[in-house]
Amino acid sequence: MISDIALFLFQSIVFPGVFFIVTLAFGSNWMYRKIYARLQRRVGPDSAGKYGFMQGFADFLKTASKEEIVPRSANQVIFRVLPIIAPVPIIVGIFFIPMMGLRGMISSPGDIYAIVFILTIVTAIEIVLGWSSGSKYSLIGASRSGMQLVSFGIPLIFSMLYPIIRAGSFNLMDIVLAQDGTNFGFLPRWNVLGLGVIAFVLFLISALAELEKPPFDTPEAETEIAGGWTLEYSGRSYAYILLMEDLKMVFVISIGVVLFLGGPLGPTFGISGWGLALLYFVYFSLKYFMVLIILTIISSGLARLKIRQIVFGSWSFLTPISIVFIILVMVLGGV
Amino acid sequence: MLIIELIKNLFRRPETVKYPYETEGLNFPERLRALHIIDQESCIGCRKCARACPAYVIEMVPLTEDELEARTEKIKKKKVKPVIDLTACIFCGVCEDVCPTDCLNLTNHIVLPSGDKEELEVGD
Amino acid sequence: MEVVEMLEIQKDKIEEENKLSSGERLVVLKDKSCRALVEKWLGNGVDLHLCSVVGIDNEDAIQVLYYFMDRKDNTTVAVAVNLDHEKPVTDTIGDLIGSSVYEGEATEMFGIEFTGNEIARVFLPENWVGGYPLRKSWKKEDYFDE
Amino acid sequence: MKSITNWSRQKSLWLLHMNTGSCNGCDIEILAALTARLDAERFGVKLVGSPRHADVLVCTGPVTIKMMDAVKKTYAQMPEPKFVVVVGSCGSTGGVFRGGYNIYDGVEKAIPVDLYIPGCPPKPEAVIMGVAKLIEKLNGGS
Amino acid sequence: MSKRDYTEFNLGPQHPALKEPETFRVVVEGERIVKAEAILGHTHRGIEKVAEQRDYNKALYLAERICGICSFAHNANFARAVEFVADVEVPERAQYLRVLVAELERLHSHMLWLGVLAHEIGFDTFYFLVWNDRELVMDALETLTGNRVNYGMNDIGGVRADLTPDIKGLLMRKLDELGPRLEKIKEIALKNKTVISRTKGVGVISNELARKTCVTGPTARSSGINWDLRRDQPYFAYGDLDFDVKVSTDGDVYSKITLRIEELFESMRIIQQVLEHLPEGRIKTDVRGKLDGSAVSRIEAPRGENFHYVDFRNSKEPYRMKVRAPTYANVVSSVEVLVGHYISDIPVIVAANDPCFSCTDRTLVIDRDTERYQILTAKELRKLSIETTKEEIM
Repeated sequence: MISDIALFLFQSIVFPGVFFIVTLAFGSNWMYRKIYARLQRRVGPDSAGKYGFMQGFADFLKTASKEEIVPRSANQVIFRVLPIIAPVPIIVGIFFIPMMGLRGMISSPGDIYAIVFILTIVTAIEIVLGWSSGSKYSLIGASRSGMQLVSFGIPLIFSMLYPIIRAGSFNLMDIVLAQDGTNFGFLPRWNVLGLGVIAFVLFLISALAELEKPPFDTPEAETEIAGGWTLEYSGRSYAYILLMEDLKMVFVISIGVVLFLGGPLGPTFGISGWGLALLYFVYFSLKYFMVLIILTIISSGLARLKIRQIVFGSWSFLTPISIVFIILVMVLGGV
Repeated sequence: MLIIELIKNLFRRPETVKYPYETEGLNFPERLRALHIIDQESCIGCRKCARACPAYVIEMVPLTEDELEARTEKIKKKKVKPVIDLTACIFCGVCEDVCPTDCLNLTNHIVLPSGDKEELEVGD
Repeated sequence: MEVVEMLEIQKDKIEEENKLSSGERLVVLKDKSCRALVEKWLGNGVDLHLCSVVGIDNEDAIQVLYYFMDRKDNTTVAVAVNLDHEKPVTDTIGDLIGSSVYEGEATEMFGIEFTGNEIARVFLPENWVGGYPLRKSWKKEDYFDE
Repeated sequence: MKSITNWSRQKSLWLLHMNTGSCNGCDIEILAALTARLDAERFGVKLVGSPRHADVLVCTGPVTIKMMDAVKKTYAQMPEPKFVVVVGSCGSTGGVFRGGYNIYDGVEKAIPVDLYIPGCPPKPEAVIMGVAKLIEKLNGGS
Repeated sequence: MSKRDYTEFNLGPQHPALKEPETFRVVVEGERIVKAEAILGHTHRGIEKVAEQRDYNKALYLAERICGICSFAHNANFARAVEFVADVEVPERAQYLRVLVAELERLHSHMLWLGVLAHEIGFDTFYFLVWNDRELVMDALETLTGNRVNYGMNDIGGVRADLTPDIKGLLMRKLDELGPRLEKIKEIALKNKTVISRTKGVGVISNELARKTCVTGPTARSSGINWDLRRDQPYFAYGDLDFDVKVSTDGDVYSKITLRIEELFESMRIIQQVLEHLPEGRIKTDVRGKLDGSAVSRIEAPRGENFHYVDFRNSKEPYRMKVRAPTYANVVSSVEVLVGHYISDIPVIVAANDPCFSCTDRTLVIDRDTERYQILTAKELRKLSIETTKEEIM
């Protein structure tokens, strides 16, 4: 009993809990910036820690140690409190992701419901954060954030439907297990290999929009609205917002890995126990970084779209495509 | 295509030069107009540079007692010496052009930043 | 019709004619406005381009120098009007050709009033009290303590 | 704890670039210091858009009287600890425009300055040296 | 539509999209711009007044610092105006060298503009790639003139630095390297779908508006005005050189990108010709003493026509110096086309003209209280009763 509690505490706080997740978030931030720089023939951050690996941590710590300014025009309570709790839903969401084994830290028959709910809640938090700072730029940023949520909600959810239909379950473990084994003896039965590639592309586009990375960085567009909804935050609040954005990246990419790339699955070589967990984690991170690199290349190769173009494009292309696709999949009976 | 270019870039060596740790590949040409050197030994104190300076940053400072004593035969009549305020200098090189004894020169060493204006003076 | 030809026809309105050192004709009008001339030019379909409006404080008079170019036959001409030093007033040509901001600048720098042009400030603030700074008699001490 | 905070400050300098009436020369050289050739991001330097996020205010230009208020306002909006770096001669003393009555002869008349980067304009290498110097200054304890 | 649908806000004077302090006050309904106005004058340094107290040799360096991007254009233009007054013959070699530096400057300015535009539309990768290639031009300029930005190349009556064989070789090498890179830039900029979607049909300046507001340079050429001072009123050595002037009739931002990229290749051609046909001889004629007379000089700066008027009255100091920078002519048109576009388009349209406000704002300003600014266009805007911004953030 005691040891169970101890294990749970260890899991939730140290590994693969909050501490680890935050490290992963900072690592992803560093990785993103490094790849982004590399694509532009630059070196990228390399002074904080080995190869600049601690860059995300340094940014967080520095921002957190700064003075916090609350503008007079802001909604005092929300402005102070909400940023601090903003990262919490995403951390909870990441607990659902099976990284080390086939089962996440939290697992329920309706994992996907929770994940979609958390994705929506995060955007809602952004909108409230932007609105409560009481600046016009923030307000525009928040409204753009909302518009993106509305536009990309359907493609995102519909792209997630494909793995669900294939697995016949809303549970992430079932979805992962449905991707086990190989076709033709060598091709893994991941969702991305096959018809699911359409769903994967839809998911990547929606994921970029959710992450607010270019070309969908309109809510924070620096050259237009000077930082959007994050504009007024400083000090500790802004540090938490930075953390939230990094965590969001971990979360969204992890979902992609689990739903389309078979999560932690891979050749096991007959290893079991802790070794297997480690191996699973290695596979998971390899896939994770692959998706991260793909996302970075896409986002660095495109110019920022206008919010009108985003909404228009989403409703007239992505949404119909996703609907047709899902109907097709249902008719074919979850190929 | 940009995507191909980007993927190529991913595996290319970055073009970054890790200045100040390395300087290979950076351009510091001979003609670069940066830090001044004043050879006070051969300066005759003619004030030409001060008069020609478009930004009025060259101040002719009277020599101190010691410096007056230390004058050599060549600069016997010298009473003032140029002092350049680098914080206002526009590095146009006019002073170098007008100097009759070639004692004032602009080198290609960049002027190091400083938090102290006193440090950014040449000639003292 | 060419700009130059038009000038020849209107010879009676020209007070004196000089040349700038750079070779352009400098025409000083008898009138206190060049609006009629510009209207005539534009009415005859001249492809007119206004390069700039220069205000000059000539101690005894304020001169406004318009620098025109005809794109079609590549001629340039400077037209000047001499205005009263105390109360310089002339007509705007801003509605004919895009000179409003240049005129606005001349207004704030020299105090030239362009009738019909509402732009009175381009660079200086609206509550400016420092006089007309590009006039020769302008001294900083008259307006500011520092 | 204090040393970790100090370390993080050295490794993550976020700049807010502000043109206070300069000729653009210094501004493009600051941007050039961020591009591939020298890549100031190596030091964790990043250009940010909002004064609330910035650590360092990079000023260029002699502070025209119209910009005076904007400079002070921007500086006031930055959270502590904050630093001011002046790039170029105009910002340091007024440079070639010095004595002009329409300018304030340098940023120091408006806000306290921590570092001068002389040059007209300074080479991007000098801007990088300025960053290095600022990091050194932070290292010395603040 | 009730009044509360409107929001008014200021872009600038400190705004990440504008590297220079200038304010654009826009009124939006949702994200659509209803009214727009530019508030100029944040970078007035009083150069015209200051120049009246400096002799022409010193004012030359003042003119150079009107703008850091087109510094050579201002500097050479002032020198040319003074040379007219002094009535001196500038040696042919100096004329060619001036063309060389002017075209190198055009290369760097257009590439800078491309990068900045890419940054405005959130395409940072392209911005970094272009600016990386731009460093080649900067190296060439630095080696030739001794400085990266304010070259200090001109003197009244000639140029200060000669082209040695060493430097010529280096220039050749850099240009050879630049050629293929420009091709790559062209392909990326003109074929990227997102760039097209952000720039095509945006900010169309019609031919009528362009003629009415007297726009110049690439802005005019993109609106169908076939005018280039280099060809039509040749100065320096442009009369001897062979180059094309590109014209487009679309008037939108995309056509300006196309036009400027074409001009990059033309500049490369001109530079090659100059390097091949550079005549021997002196590089400077001395100008001394007092001058008398007035002159206008106009040259084609990267952004458009650059106008300098100087007036000497038996003195070394100019009695009156007037500068009309190209942006001053172009800014009115770009503000006028803002209406009807969206907030996201503001940086694109404003940047499309390659605005250089430090050129524009060179004249004098003294401002005791910055709370109120003068309105440039659309005076009826004031009638709109809009809640004023509580705290001007940016």
